[in-house]
Amino acid sequence: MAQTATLPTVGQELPEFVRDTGFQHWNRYAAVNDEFIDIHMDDDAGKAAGYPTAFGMGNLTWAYLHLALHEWFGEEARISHAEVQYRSAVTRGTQLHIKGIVTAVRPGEVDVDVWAENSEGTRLAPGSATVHLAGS
Amino acid sequence: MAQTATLPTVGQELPEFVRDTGFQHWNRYAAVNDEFIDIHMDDDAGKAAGYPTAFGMGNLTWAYLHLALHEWFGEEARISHAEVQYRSAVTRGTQLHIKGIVTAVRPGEVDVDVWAENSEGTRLAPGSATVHLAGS
Amino acid sequence: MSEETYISDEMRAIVGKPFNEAVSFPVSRSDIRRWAIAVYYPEVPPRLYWDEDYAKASVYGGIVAPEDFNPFAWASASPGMTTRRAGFNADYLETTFGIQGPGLKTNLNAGSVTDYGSRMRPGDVISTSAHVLSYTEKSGRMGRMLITIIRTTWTNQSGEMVKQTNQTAIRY
Amino acid sequence: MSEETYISDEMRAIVGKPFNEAVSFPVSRSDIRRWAIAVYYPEVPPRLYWDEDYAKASVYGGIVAPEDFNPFAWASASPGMTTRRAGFNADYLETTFGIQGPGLKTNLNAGSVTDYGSRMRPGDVISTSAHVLSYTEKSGRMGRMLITIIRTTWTNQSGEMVKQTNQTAIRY
Repeated sequence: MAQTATLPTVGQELPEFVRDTGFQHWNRYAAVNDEFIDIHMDDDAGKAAGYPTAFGMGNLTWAYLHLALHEWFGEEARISHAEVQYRSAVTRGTQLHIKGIVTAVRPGEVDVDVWAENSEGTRLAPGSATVHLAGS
Repeated sequence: MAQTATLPTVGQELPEFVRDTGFQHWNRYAAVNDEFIDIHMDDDAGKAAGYPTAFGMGNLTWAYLHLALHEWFGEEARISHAEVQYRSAVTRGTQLHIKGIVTAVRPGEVDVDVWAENSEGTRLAPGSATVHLAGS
Repeated sequence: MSEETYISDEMRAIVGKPFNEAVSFPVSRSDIRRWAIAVYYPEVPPRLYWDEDYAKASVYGGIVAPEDFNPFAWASASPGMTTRRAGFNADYLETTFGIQGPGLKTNLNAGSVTDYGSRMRPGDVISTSAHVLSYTEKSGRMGRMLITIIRTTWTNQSGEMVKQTNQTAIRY
Repeated sequence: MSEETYISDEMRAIVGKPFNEAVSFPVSRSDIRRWAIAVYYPEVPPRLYWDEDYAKASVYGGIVAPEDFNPFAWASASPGMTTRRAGFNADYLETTFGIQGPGLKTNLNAGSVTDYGSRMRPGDVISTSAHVLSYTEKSGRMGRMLITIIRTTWTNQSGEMVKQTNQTAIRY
């Protein structure tokens, strides 16, 4: 996996990482995390809970934030801290855009804001992370 | 698991084995068999294929026939041959009744008809099997 | 032989030729345990499939997999990791051989006939090979139908037959 | 302190007390491989998660699990196999302690804060323990809400911290 060729700088925007969403994604995640919950696999259950469709797992958004961090900083980068708030449901068909911006740079280590937003630019899950860069 | 206390006899009806069906069952089966196919996890896809809902995997009905055979003849019984025809889809909410009847008895071995039917008594998946009885 | 047929000369030529050859990753206890949980859901699966102490005392002398367990699910050691296919191609079989299929819309799994040999166990490495046993045609409710029987054989690392399945697909 | 509260004396008494203690089955290569396939879908996952030769040459010296991998999925060695829970109980936490919960209808996973330590690897046996860090209340759009923070710590067989998570649940 590619690593940033140059050192990150504060304010740097990281390339967005995009994922479609739906039962193909959610049921594979349920498969490995044993998260077989009706609201995640049945539109009727999603509607009963007040949403227009079934919706994705917060834990899967969490996974995507980690994928993006490795996409940006390489597979040998070490994520030492990560946090997220789940603000809005990822309903069926939402395209997730995982975006990031560097907020601090220390020797061998960066802080980033990392979040998932929909195609309308609404932040569904804001978060942040600290990453130790590989080889440092 | 209980084994039949007495030797099976030709014509003997075996106790039915019942399973509800739906996404809880199908998505767990998809999880282990990597069978993430839209017609099995999305009512819209089932409808597009001409069915009233999503429907279950033939392979899962196959699994249930095997479960029933071990329920009847014990977990140490050896299934040497099994066959099935998938005649009708197992749509969402169908209750499956796995039934069996002994068709032949040889020393240490039985042939059975084993099938899945719905609550209306329609055979959705007729099959048969040869089972070597444990300890023989 | 009728003039109209779905079965081309190219298709006749692949009958008996191996395809879908694969070697599994070693079967793990976790794979067997999860398989059993899934097919027994909502019941607790028998200990034979997840409790080594229990299984040791059984005639099997250790954990075995359910007969219908699939060691090729998710990924196989050979061929290696591939992207997931999106959608379904009813001509999948012919496409595998690089020939043109009949281009029919619907492909149904009509059933299977299976002989079982050795049970699969944790650590087993299973090899598989398939071939087309026959292409035939038949007229039914849906008009002319193409019936394909595919024979798949699984063998364990000791060369023992694990299972042999004739699977029937109906296309129309 | 307001007269009206969701937080009973019984609930206050469980703060800090361990629950959900569990020991995983050994992490298998298959579990890691499937996890990676699932979260990277539809892309092919990085070789680090499934190709031992590749992983050996990396700084990790072998296959590691993704940070967010869950070794307790499906079943754990201790407590053993249980039946699957059907439906969802918003008072799950209090029920675990045998006390009465607030009986609220909705329970949302509001987010988490995680520190990571040692990476998980094939063969690892992970232990977990959780406790309630705090119960607080807040007024919001949905009226009075109960906010529960649960801290969960995972430790590997060498006693190294694998991760520590503070997870926030909102009930109303």
